[in-house]
Amino acid sequence: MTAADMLYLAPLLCLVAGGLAIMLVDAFAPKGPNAQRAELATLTTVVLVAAAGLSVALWMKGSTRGPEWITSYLATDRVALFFDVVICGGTAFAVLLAGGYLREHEMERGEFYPLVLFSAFGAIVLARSTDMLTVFIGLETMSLGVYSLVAFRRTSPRSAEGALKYFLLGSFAAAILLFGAALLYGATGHTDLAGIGAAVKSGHADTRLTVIGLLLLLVGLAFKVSAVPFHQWTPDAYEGAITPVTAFMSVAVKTAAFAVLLRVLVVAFSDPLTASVSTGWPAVFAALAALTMVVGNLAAAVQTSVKRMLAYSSIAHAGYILVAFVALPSQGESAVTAVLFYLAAYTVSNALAFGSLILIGSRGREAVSYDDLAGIGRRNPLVALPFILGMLSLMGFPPTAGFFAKYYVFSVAVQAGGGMVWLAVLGVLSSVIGAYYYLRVVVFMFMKEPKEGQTIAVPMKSGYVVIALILSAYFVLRMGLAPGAYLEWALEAAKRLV
Amino acid sequence: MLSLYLPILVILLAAAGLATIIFTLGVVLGPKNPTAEKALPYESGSPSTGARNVRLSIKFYLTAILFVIFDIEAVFLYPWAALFRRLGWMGLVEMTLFLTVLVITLVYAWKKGALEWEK
Amino acid sequence: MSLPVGALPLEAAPIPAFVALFAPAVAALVLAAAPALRRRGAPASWVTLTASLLATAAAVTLLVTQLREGGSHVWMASWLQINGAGVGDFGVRLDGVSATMLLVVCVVATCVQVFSLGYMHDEKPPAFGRYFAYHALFLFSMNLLVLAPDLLQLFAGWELVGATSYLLIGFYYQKPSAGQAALKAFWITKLADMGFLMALMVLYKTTGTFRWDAAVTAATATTVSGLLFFAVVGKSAQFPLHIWLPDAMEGPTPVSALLHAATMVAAGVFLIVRANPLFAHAPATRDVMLLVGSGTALFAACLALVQTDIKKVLAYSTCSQLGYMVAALGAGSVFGGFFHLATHAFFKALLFLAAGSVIHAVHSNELADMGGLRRRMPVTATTFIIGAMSLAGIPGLAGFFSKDLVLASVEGRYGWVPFGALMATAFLTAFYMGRVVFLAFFGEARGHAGHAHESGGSLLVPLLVLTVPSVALGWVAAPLAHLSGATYELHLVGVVPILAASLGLGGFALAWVVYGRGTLVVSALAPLERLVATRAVNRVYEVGYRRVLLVVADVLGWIDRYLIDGLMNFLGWSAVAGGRALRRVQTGNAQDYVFAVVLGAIALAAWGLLP
Amino acid sequence: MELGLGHFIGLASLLFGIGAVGFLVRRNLLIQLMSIELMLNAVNLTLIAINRWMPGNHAGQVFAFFNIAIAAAGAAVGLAIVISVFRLKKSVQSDSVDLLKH
Repeated sequence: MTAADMLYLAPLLCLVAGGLAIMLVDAFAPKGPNAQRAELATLTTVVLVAAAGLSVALWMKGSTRGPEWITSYLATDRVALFFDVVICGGTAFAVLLAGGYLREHEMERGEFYPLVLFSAFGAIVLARSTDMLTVFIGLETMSLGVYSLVAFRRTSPRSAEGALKYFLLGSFAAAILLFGAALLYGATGHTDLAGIGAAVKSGHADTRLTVIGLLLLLVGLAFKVSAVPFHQWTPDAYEGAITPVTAFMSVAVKTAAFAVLLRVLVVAFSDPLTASVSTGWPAVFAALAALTMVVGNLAAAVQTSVKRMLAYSSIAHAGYILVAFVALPSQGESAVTAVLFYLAAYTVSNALAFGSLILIGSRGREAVSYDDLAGIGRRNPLVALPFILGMLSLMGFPPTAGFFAKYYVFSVAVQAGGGMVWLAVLGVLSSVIGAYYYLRVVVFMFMKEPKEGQTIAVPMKSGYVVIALILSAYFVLRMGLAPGAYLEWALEAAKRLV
Repeated sequence: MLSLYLPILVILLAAAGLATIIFTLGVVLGPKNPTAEKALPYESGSPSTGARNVRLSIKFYLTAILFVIFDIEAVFLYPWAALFRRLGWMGLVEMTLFLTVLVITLVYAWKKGALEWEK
Repeated sequence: MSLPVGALPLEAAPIPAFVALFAPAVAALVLAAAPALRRRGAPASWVTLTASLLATAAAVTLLVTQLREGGSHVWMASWLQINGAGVGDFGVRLDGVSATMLLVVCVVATCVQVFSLGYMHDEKPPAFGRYFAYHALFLFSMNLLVLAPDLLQLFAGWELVGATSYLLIGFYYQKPSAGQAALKAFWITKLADMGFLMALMVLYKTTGTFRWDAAVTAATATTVSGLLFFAVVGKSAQFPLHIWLPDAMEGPTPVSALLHAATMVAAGVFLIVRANPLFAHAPATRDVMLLVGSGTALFAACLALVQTDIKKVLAYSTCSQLGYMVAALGAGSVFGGFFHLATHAFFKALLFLAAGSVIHAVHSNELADMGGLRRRMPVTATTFIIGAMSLAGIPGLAGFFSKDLVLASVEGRYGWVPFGALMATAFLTAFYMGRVVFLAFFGEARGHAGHAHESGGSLLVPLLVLTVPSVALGWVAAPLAHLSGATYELHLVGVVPILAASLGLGGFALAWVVYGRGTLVVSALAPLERLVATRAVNRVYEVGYRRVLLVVADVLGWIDRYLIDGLMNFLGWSAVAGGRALRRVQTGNAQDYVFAVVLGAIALAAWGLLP
Repeated sequence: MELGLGHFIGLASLLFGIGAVGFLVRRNLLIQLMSIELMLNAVNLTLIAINRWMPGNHAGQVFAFFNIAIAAAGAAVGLAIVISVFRLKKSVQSDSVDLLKH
């Protein structure tokens, strides 16, 4: 254990140190209504960008083989670094949005930013974890922060309700996951994923305990990625939370959950028994993916609130990603690449969508439902533009990031052949429903007039939000027009994992 | 091969079923003979005073929670104390870092006024 | 960087190709980036028009080069590389087909834009500017599609034209029906596009490229071509996904002329022409195409008979003519389909623009509000009638030659059923066009028609320009065929052309009998008139027309409106109903959610673990 | 009868089941929180027992240590949320909150 070893943990340490520093800055900041507040959002963004920069530096240096005392708990490979960047990036978008939103809606309280940073830290621990212990620590560190963030608007019953439901169900699911981990430990004598994997492969593990442990583990993780039927907390928590937090949940939290699912399945359960297409987890995931895509899209189509629609749309997108998971055993690295690219593309697209929703509202006139969007496109076309781009990307329209993401996921399924093709067909058809409800946003913005007596949403003015929108729009287009480099990176990362 | 999995489902269902049965039995079979004495809250034998549903100040909650959190963190001091010599300087450095984090959170709670009883 | 076999680096591509592609793109970007310029209206139109003229000039240059040098060339650059191999390419492919198509698109687009200068003149400047910005975007997208060297780029253009179509159908967004129609068009074509997407995936899986000339097995060819044809059914408005096209007439009339008659809807046909190597290996798909195409042709022609809205007549007519093209391609006559595409682009654009000129004058789409317009609008009337005659296949005009080629290609297939259907369609086509001509331009003026005035110069010049190819394109069939590697022989004397011509003339005659009789004084037709006046013919007419033809059209119309449209609406409705049902599951009670988690876990255990 | 690992896992499963069913059937938020604690403690029992019978390393015990700390933090956040709900709703029944649905 040397100081040089610590370099491998630099992104994580950066987040913790930054979070603690911001806590102190906030604690010692002058109080009172007219006090000069520190720009905590800027500071937080700097910390996140620095953490992402450290990950990039580690990637460039090629030093991805950490010492054993680290790698037996936290991965230092390229997949880990890839997720570091995606999670830090997604969080940075959410923080920029919060910087504008909290000020506009007069709820700027300092604890927001440390909470976000610690949650992001938890997300990265989760994404990197190679041991059930770190899975649980990361999961809870992330979740506890997010529960508090959902409850952030203290005066709102909806906020409290969303947090309560999220907390109750999240704790329940975490307990299930933990029980699964304990049973796997009992079956194999190991808590580290590699050890579990080796034991399962060698056939020494107790099959019954292994299967039941795996099942409970999968239920816990399926809950976190909001796969149907474990999704019901999602729309309520997403709607209850303030919009920047919703954005954070839909990008960073979801990415981390998928990251750990990926690692658990690839490292610990890729043996022929549990990964057999007919009886193992791929069958379970096929059912989950099909249900998730259909239910997510159908439910999104009938929403009246845009925020809730986006919540269901995030469920539908989870379904698309799960399609790639089913192809994991047969397609290996190209399936992993598809997942990585999808998560990156989804992060920027969703940041754009939620950012636009935030930009459209101002204090007392927040835009939540479709009706609130009526006519905004004609009153203020510039504000509507990023929203359209976000919707197109979520819809999977070329040449946006979302198109290629969807394309790779479904083509992995087609390449896997057999019953997977039907899953791809189902995904493609259900995504047509997506065209309907995403376009409704555009229809309302340009083709409807506000009803009589309705409060009219007025766009806010915020440099933070504009920066977040410009950056995410850039990446949506960049990844759509020239996804080559991003795919190369994802492939580079995927190669080491499989 | 597949019949191997059947017991697992049986165990799952049995555990849930047994738990349900225990609950149900408690409700159904338990003799219900409520008296005024029995309905009183149990306070270690001494007669209870005051109303049962007295409102306690929210400050108790905050203090109690802060206590629990910092108290539980002490759990991690025990293994270190037990292996103090074997862990050596590195252990000391790690513990110092751990305690620094705790101190920072304590300072935060303090500055935010969470420790003040009267505000 | 490795390019596909036989491709040259993109930098070496001829400059006119870049001009054709990027002049409209630059115009669209300028108009998007400079809202002040766009909102002033007129300057925006000049930006777009300049770009279109440049593109047209470039297209002419390219076609001339192609005529002189021939052959087919591909220039490419990879923008998407995986493991060092180019996967996504951007490039230009120039051969007889793309050069011809490029010129058709550019000429029609320019004419339509000039026409729009006058037609959209009363729009407010910001709307006017927006309209022309969309047009620039459309021209770029369409050229991107036409010049595409592989299916991926073609798909990009395909989606982009779909998006511009959505924007332009919904141009009058104040009208709820326009918004509805735009959404419906987008939704249905999007559904069909998924076939394209699946085709791309399957093609890439089996061949590792997106090229239509990649070596494929028969099974792959059938799958890919079948999926592509599904996309074509949506885009080119074939039965049963044709239902969006009549609704799309909510857009401005010049838009209908450009997108929903001449170019965009023909993109599907163009796709089949391009991907012919794939389709050639898939006889099963071609058989389906033959049947769907000829069926759509007859079906849509029947529906065109009873429309009262002049644009709807033309819309159904477009479906019908696209059916001709698809049938020809299904029969294996690539040049037949492509040639009919080219002639149809000109005469249908002409018809739509002339109809636009009429609508501009009488402020109504309804045939009931027209009549007698040939005296008040002589130029419009003349050009419309020429277009109608070309469409009806009157000998000597462009439509005659291409229709003849289509009919000849399906001769004898499937026990002559497709041939019979197309022949019947030829008759019906002449009849319903005759009906429009006689109702709108002859007889007594009704409604505003009495006060109509001939349109101004910017509306008439494009009509006159388009009249030229509508008349004369047929005579250059041979060089065009040579360009695309086919041979064409003019055969005026033969059973098919004579039959087709007489059916066309017969259709006109019947229309005159039904709708024009008594008002048209042409001495040559007087004996015929006397004949018609006899009782026997009256009976035949009564039974044949009123009882059979109109009833059939009404029944088909009912099926179209309630069954086909209803089926689509039902699909949409059931999605919404499913969503509603799901909403009820979301009770808002946290404990119900936990129950779902537990039940889900048990269900997963059962699904994954039990046999 | 020898006391074996199976008995411990059986007992832990039963405790876990009681916690889960309690969570499902009780409407009082505080009791639901307690049920979750019971479930977590069932897991701790499993971990410790397994570690006793498989003494290859101390993974199980370490795991249990962390569980305790995390459970305490979880309870703190949970109680805070319950209090915030109580302030706004004047109720600690889990079915009293259903503003967000459909």
